[in-house]
Amino acid sequence: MKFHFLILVPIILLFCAQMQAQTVYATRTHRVTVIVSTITLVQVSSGVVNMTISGADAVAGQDLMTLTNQSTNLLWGINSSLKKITVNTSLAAPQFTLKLLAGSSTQGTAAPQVTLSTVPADFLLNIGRSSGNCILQYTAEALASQGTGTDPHTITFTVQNQ
Amino acid sequence: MKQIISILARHTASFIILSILNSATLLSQYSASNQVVTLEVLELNKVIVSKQLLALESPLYYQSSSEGPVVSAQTRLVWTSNGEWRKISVASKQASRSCIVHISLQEMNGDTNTRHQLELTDASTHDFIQGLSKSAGSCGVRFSVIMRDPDGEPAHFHSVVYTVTSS
Amino acid sequence: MKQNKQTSSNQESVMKKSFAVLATAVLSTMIVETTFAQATATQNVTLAVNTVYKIATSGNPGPLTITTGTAGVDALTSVNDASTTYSITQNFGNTVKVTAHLDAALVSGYILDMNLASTKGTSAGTIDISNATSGSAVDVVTNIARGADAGQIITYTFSANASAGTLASTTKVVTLTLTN
Amino acid sequence: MRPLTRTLALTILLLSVGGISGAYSQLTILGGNINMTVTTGVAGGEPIAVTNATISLRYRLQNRITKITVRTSCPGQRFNLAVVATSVPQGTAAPQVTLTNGMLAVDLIVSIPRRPPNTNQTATLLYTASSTFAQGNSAELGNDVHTITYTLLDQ
Repeated sequence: MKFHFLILVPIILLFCAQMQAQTVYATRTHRVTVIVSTITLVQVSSGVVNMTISGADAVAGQDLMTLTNQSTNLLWGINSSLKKITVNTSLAAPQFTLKLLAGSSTQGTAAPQVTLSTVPADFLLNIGRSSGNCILQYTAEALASQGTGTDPHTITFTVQNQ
Repeated sequence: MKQIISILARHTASFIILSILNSATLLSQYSASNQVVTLEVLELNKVIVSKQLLALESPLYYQSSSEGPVVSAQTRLVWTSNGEWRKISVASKQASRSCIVHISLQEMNGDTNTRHQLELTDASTHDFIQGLSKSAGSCGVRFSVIMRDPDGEPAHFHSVVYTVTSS
Repeated sequence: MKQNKQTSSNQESVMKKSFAVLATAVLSTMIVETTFAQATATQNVTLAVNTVYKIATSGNPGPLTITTGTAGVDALTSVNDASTTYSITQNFGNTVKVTAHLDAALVSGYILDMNLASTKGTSAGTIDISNATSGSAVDVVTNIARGADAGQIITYTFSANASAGTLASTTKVVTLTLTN
Repeated sequence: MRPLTRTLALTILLLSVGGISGAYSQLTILGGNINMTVTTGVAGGEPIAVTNATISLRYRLQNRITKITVRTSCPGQRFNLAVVATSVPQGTAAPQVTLTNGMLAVDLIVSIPRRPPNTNQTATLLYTASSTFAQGNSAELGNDVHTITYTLLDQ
């Protein structure tokens, strides 16, 4: 009996100590899976750009007349790697020349100035896994000897694998 | 029907207004550049004689003892002046006492007041043609020499100077 | 037996349909993936070139001062200046011309002529502009073709008659107009 | 069985039964496992975070003031997950907790008062999953699988 007492007392004391310490009443777990889809976004700050070459854009004695427009931006959000943005126009036979350059790009590498055609050309490179924007720097060129006219372009920016 | 006519009228009016605006735009298109040109005409007076050298020579010079015209010669005086109230004066720089040089005007061409004849006996300047005003003209000038002293110097030069000055 | 065969055929049909649905689903997934991976944006850019007329001159000519003449001749010795040029650009057509006029006509007895060289059009030669004012500008170059003509020489010639008298330094504004 | 052995076994059994029965009844996650998918974003901005409020936490009041903590295990975590307790009937919700792999337990609900009542209390768990474009996507990097542990304990 004395021996039993000697065994039980420490156990009860241990139990009491446990009761005095921070008691854990219950622990439960569950699983939450976070999935991030492949997101590829590109958009322009405005869908319309109007450029009109007039007398103010001409220099007397110079056949080439030039006009620039930097009023719009291209924005993108891409969470996959190694992407680039290409650009092309829908106008198969433009009367005048329209060039485009990515200005002040927050991410990636701007390609050299592109003369727009129906064939997609690199516009912005190395823009994987980033969010950013750049200025769309359009440069219109017309020769006075070409006369007057209007070129309606639909410019398409496409995110592609690099 | 009334509605159709109304719509047609409205559209026609718009078309006409647009056409007028377009035409006006086309007509009004031009570009201009200015240059400033500075013009000036300074006063200029030109006078020349047709013959620079006149020889007045007479064989009677050594024979006659009395005064009288010996020989004469003629030249033509031509001038241009865009000034107002100018005159042509004449003077001989080397007048000789042994003879008297007479100058007389011939065939005056131009509206002037003139002295038709004068004597060059000394180096003084004489008004010859007066009232030149914004014109070009000419006249004949006849020189006559009257010998005063047959024993004087046998030959000498007269340097006759014509000057345009203010009246 | 016939029923069995029909049942088998039905099962086959169901199988085919299922396969088709599955295939469509897989393809749709691929298209969605492609759509996600390749985004596009479009922008309409309209480039219009309006009618352009542009003329410029290189500066002002030097003073045209008559200082001499010939005795007996009313017409004084004229002076000229060919130190300035004009340049034009136009995209209108081949009927464009340059006209010239003064801000005020010259007094009788003084004559200001000008001559504009041209490679794109037809120079009218040496033209008297002494009496050309804004209402009576004179053509100095005609039939200018579309395009640009740069650095063409302007020659001014100033003449006067002695009978007109002297002329104190006077400025005249010559306006060259490129128009159709 | 000898008396000593019998006493020891009885004591251990009593302690064990008390602990297990307490754990199973005092805290329960209602709603099971969930998937959260970030599908879209803003060009020039970031992907749009998604939220899930389908999971609830049911707990009982104890004889002492208690709290509920949360921690997660997500080896190779790439994206962002946060949780906050809403509609808490007893106790005070802590600010939103960002769940990161290897984190220590962080308070989720604190100051849960003593009983009574001895009834179930249910709070809603609001999960927010987010990522940046720079963090990539699951197709290239794999999903984040979080094993999230909630513990009810003395405060």
